[in-house]
Amino acid sequence: MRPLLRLEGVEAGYGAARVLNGVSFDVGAGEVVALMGRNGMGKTTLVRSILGLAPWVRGRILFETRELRAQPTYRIARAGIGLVPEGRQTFPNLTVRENLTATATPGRSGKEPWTVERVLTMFPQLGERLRAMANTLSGGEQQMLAIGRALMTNPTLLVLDEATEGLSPALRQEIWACLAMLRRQGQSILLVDKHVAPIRRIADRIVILEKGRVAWRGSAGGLTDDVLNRTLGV
Amino acid sequence: MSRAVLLLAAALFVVLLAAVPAALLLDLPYLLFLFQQLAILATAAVGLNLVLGYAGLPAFGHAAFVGIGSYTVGILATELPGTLFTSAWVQLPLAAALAGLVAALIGAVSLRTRGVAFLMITLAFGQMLYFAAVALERYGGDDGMILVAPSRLGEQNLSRGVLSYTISVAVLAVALYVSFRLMRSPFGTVLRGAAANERRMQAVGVAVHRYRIGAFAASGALCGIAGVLLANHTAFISPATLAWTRSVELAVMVLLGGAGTLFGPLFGAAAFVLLEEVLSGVTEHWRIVFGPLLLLVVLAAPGGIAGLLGRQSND
Amino acid sequence: TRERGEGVRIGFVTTLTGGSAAIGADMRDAFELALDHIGREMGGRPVTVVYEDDGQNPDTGLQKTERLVQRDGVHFVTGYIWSNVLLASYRAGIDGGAFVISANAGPSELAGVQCTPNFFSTSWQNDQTPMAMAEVMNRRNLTNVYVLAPNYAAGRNMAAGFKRTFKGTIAAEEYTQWPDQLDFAAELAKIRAANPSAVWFFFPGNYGTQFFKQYAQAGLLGQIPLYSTFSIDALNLGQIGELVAGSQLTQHWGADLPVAANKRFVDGFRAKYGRTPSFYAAQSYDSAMLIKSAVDATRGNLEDRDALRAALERANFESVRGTFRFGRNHYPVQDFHLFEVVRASDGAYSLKLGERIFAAHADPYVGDCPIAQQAAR
Amino acid sequence: MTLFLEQALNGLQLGVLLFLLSAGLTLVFGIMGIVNLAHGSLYMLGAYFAVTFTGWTGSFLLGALAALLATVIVGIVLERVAIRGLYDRPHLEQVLGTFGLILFFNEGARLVFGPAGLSLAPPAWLSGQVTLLPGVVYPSYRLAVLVAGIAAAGGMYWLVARTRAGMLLRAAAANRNMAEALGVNSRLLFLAVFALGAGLSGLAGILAAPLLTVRVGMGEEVLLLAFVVVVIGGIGSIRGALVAALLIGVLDTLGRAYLPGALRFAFAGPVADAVGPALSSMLIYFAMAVVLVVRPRGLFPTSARTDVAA
Amino acid sequence: MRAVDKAAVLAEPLLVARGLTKRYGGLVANAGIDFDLRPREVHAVIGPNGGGKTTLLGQLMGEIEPDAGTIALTGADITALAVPERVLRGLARSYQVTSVFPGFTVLENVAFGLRARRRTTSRFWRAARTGGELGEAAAAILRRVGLSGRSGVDAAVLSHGEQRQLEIAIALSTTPKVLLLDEPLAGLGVDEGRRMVDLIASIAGPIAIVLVEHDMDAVFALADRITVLVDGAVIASGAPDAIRADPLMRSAYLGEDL
Ligand SMILES: Nc1ncnc2c1ncn2[C@@H]1O[C@H](COP(=O)(O)OP(=O)(O)OP(=O)(O)O)[C@@H](O)[C@H]1O
Ligand SMILES: Nc1ncnc2c1ncn2[C@@H]1O[C@H](COP(=O)(O)OP(=O)(O)OP(=O)(O)O)[C@@H](O)[C@H]1O
Ligand SMILES: [Mg+2]
Ligand SMILES: [Mg+2]
Repeated sequence: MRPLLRLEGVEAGYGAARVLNGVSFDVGAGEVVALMGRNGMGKTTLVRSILGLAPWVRGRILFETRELRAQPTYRIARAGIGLVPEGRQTFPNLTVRENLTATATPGRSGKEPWTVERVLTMFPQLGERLRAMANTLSGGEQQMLAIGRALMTNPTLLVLDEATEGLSPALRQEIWACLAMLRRQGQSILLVDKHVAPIRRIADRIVILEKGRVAWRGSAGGLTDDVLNRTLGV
Repeated sequence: MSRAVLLLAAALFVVLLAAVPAALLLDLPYLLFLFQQLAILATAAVGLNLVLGYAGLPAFGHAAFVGIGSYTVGILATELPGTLFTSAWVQLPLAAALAGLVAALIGAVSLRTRGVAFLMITLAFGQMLYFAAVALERYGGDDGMILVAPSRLGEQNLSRGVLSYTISVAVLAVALYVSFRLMRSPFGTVLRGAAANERRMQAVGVAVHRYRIGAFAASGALCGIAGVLLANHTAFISPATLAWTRSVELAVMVLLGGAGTLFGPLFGAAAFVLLEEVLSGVTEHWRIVFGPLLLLVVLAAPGGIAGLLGRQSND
Repeated sequence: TRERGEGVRIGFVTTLTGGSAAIGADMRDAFELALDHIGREMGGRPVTVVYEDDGQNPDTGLQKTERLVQRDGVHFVTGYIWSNVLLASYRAGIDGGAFVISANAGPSELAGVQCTPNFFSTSWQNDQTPMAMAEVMNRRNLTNVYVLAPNYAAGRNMAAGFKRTFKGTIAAEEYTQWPDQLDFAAELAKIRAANPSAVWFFFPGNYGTQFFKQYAQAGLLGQIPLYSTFSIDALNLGQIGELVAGSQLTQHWGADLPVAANKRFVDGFRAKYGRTPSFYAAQSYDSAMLIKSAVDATRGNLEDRDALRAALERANFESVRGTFRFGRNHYPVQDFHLFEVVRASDGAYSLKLGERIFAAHADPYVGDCPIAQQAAR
Repeated sequence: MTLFLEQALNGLQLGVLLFLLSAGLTLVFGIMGIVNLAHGSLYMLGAYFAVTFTGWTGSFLLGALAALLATVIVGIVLERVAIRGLYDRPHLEQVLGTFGLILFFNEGARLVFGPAGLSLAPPAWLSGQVTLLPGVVYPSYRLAVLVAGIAAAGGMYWLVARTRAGMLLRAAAANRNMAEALGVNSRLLFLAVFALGAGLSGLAGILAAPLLTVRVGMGEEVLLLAFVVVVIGGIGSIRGALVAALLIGVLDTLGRAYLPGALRFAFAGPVADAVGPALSSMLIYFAMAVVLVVRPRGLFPTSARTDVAA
Repeated sequence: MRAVDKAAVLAEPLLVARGLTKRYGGLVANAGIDFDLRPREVHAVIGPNGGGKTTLLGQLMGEIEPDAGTIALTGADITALAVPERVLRGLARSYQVTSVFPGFTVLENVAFGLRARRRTTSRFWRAARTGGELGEAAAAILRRVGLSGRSGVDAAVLSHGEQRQLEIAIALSTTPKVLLLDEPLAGLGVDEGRRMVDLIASIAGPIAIVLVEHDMDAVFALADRITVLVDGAVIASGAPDAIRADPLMRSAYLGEDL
């Protein structure tokens, strides 16, 4: 299978500080890859590197057939990458509906496109608050909004950075169910999360980062307690 | 604080002091006039920096506090000539107290707002004081007034000459020292910490508002003192001293030198005054060079001159 | 300690930037023309002039004056458009050992009790020109006049001068914000409502232009006659000539005053700069000539200040306004004339000299001035 | 009564002019977060261009159109050269940088257009007066300004509040990186908005040119007023800017019309004459201070919550 | 019945809220909440997103002004007190989103609270020292949260987990009697989360804690009592086991991955 996203020896950092020390892995089309690691190991930096948001990046990042590095962020996004960023980052001065529609892009053929209605069936709670400014939402509501917003760009590759953070257990489960459903529909996903059990259930492959390097990589089945203990301290 | 910053500050003071013998020996009275103006403006900028730089509050009405200092001298000289009230020993503390008090009041009201609204409300208060000065018909109204009696200092006075010059430089040094003490004291760290995270500062039990009003008062008082010196220096007091463009110029000095750094205001005032002097000597169109120069500083050297000379940890 | 080299050094403080820069430019150009005419020489010495911009700001004017006397060691400081700039600066000039010669600003302060030996004016005292205008209006038996002036010292002086002489009733007095009033709509509406028989006003330079335009747009132009002072001059006539054609004003000088010195000045100015000089320019030209007359009289001796002062007081030069002498307070005693805006055959507008309103008129403050006139030597 | 009506109309007209000025400012300053002191310079340039181009073309409409275009082009160049570098900077640094721009534009205008003030006549078909009501005669040009301003206000409101471009703009202004990460070309967007703001400011200058003397420094006179309007209205709120502009226009005009008279009741003539204009100048600043004290975030604040947002 | 209840409560608890109400337009974020915290207790507040938990903490802390209701701390009414005054009476909180002092070292971050507590923040002439007794106190707090090695580092460059630890340290620096924690585990990895649970357990006891958290493992590990907020109202309150057993809870909030 031709990889959708390919990282080759990616290095990145802030100022002089290097955070990523040569990371390589692929995300295949239709595949769900989970990125794990302790705090501060570089997961978010990696996500930012893909989207051209890290201050500096070296190495190769290929999406479909395009080299992403040195492209402006908006082009990367328009190439079909939808981001749910760490820390939600909803647009505070837009209403919930505007947050969803402002950056929405029409769906690519072959998949059921995401619309406001479809997002609301997943997060009915947002429906009650469609006209509220995003900055009045609770933390969890903002998280839902961030997910909905990324889906509304109908991305080829959905990238979620700690998308279940701050969600209630029930809602968290719904998110996992939704991701599982997306996977069944052939959506490619790169996700960063700390919840081992659901990741085991839905990820095809898992990459674990440690100090900016890939410490372990393999199929979900191969993620033994031993590995977990060694890399995540679980 | 970086070495380069210290060196430059020391060099500036050496130049300020060396100007006295130089002016006397080489017969360059204008040098003293110019440098005294620099020292006075730098003192006001040091005052403004307490609020604008350290406390991170974009105050744009500080020319009014300088004006309060100036009008204090002017009005006392007109109303109570020959009394105790024309003594510098009375006028300086009185002007400082008055300007500090008005600053505290304005601060207390303005601090209800944040950010750009704060900027505008301080500017609005500055404008109100400006128009109040214009309405002082008895003291020249829009025309301003000539200072008939400079502040007395024993047998001498603050109007002109080496004594007045030396005092202005000394006041600048004291202002810098006060700023230094204030800002590394617990009070100062609270101000800087509140600039970094106001809500958190409240939540560790500090009533930020009060400290900021205190900073306003101190800053207004320094500006008031600068105003006393300025009135004596120019022997003329007019509403133009309180104009909003003056407030902006003061802020530009602070920012040009490096807001929130000890010596930034000094550097900024020096750069501003000297550049204006030199460039305007070359061409009357000097602003066409000076303006883009300011822009360039912002684009190329965030943190102003002090920033250019090396980042310092927190002051 | 101010003797440095041979030449006569003159400082010229005026407004070269901002909204009123045109006035400053006119004054500077006239001063340069005067220097051309006198061969850049006074009393056998070369003349150097340093022009400084006051930005229409008293503080800046003071600083520049300070710079002129202290750094450049000038013997004379002249220029000064604005009363407040002059008031801020003249002490510094005099204390710095220079003679201060205002070429425009004429505040009442320096004409009365505060008059001072080393200050001279080649223009007029603020009250005089409006007094002449009031005299004209008296002669026409106008009553119920609306008075309008900006709220700053010159504006108040002018209004005071007008009211001192005007005998009719005053419909209303209005003082507008200065210097930043954008719009006169509120005042114009009030004028329309008051329906006076005439309006007298003073708005200098650009403000005058603005007022005339809005007056015309409000449809008042044909309805209520306008009498103005210092609001129409060679600088704005090109812009508003059409609006103010036929309108009358008083002035101490006009480009068509039939005086030999004036012809030389006006022709020279037109030839050199391709435009008609304003009264600001005329005063500036005169100030150069005045200085020359004094330096010539002392044969270039700049040290004998009493002699210089006495020579200045004699004003022994050919003024562009004809006869010219100083009063005790060192303000001119001069004629005032009526002028009318006319359209020439080439379509350009100009000021045409009319009758003389005042002859050898002295300002009303001169009596308060304690200076005793020195005996003419 | 008719006088009051006329004064109120004068106030509205001034308000509309102020709105045009502050509409551009609200876009650039309220929404994009740029404190652009040089906003007034664009107003000045618009006026200068209008005089120049009307002179060249002989037609006010053509001249105005060309002037608008020219101001927009200046805006575009300005954004690329200077403003772009200021987006991610603290407000204070923006103040410093754009203060430099004021100096540059003022001096540049003086060099290019000369030191003398310039004047522009309104087109012949607008130089008369209309009788609105018996006894209320109003200059047609001022009426035209009123109409043009209201049209621009409507357009702006529609653009920012109702269109996707407006949404994207607000999104990008709040969080540029995030907007980019969702496919928004924020550079282009900001450029377009800045140009639009410049155009609005230029339009205000063009419309004001026949009323005023066009001269260096006219920008700073109105800059403060425009900032006052934006802040009173609530930063970033078009609706707020409209309401505040009208409020300030009416307040200023009525203050000038009635305050001195009212003061004369209370004080002796000369005192009232001196205090009146000063007090009416102070009036709008006083109004702003009062509004901000009562409603620290302006009349139409955009609400905010800080305890959970990153 | 109610009066008796109230009397009993007033005698005992540290923190008592009665009828706390907060509306935003039509939305009722807190609808007449009665809440209390007893000495030595960890009282968890859970509930779906938007249930009103953060709003409740905000009102307890004084950052959000209640539309109705009263709050008392150790028997004294504090409803009208501003945030700093409440802090000086023993309240402290952490935030859902990390809220530290960037640009200041970790040690200085903690020193702010210590000085406020010692009421030395208004000293304006002597230098603010971070040595001596104050330094030792700060070091002790940093040791407690596991940040000893990082005391000289700028808080802005700490990793997310470390910032969460610092967040707790800052809250502890005011020597609170009552600590309000808003999702202290948010953003922490499994390992770091576990350490945070240990940390909270270690400070609990002398300090009574209100814990808002979505991580149920942590909640059940730490809580002595649990209150459930849904749509701004308390729908259940009681011992952890009772809450866990509540079938309504399971379906409505906890989901199945318990
Ligand atoms: N803006 C920044 N400037 C400097 N250093 C940074 C910045 N952002 C992150 N870092 C550092 O980069 C390293 C990696 O951070 P990153 O956010 O990528 O980690 P992470 O794996 O996503 O952690 P977490 O699970 O806490 O989100 C950390 O050591 C962090 O301190
Ligand atoms: N300033 C505000 N303006 C309008 N609505 C608000 C405001 N603050 C909170 N709300 C609303 O009040 C409700 C409760 O918010 P709160 O933050 O207390 O929830 P929470 O229980 O902490 O949720 P989460 O678990 O997601 O953090 C939410 O629906 C939120 O949108
Ligand atoms: Mg991360
Ligand atoms: Mg919450």
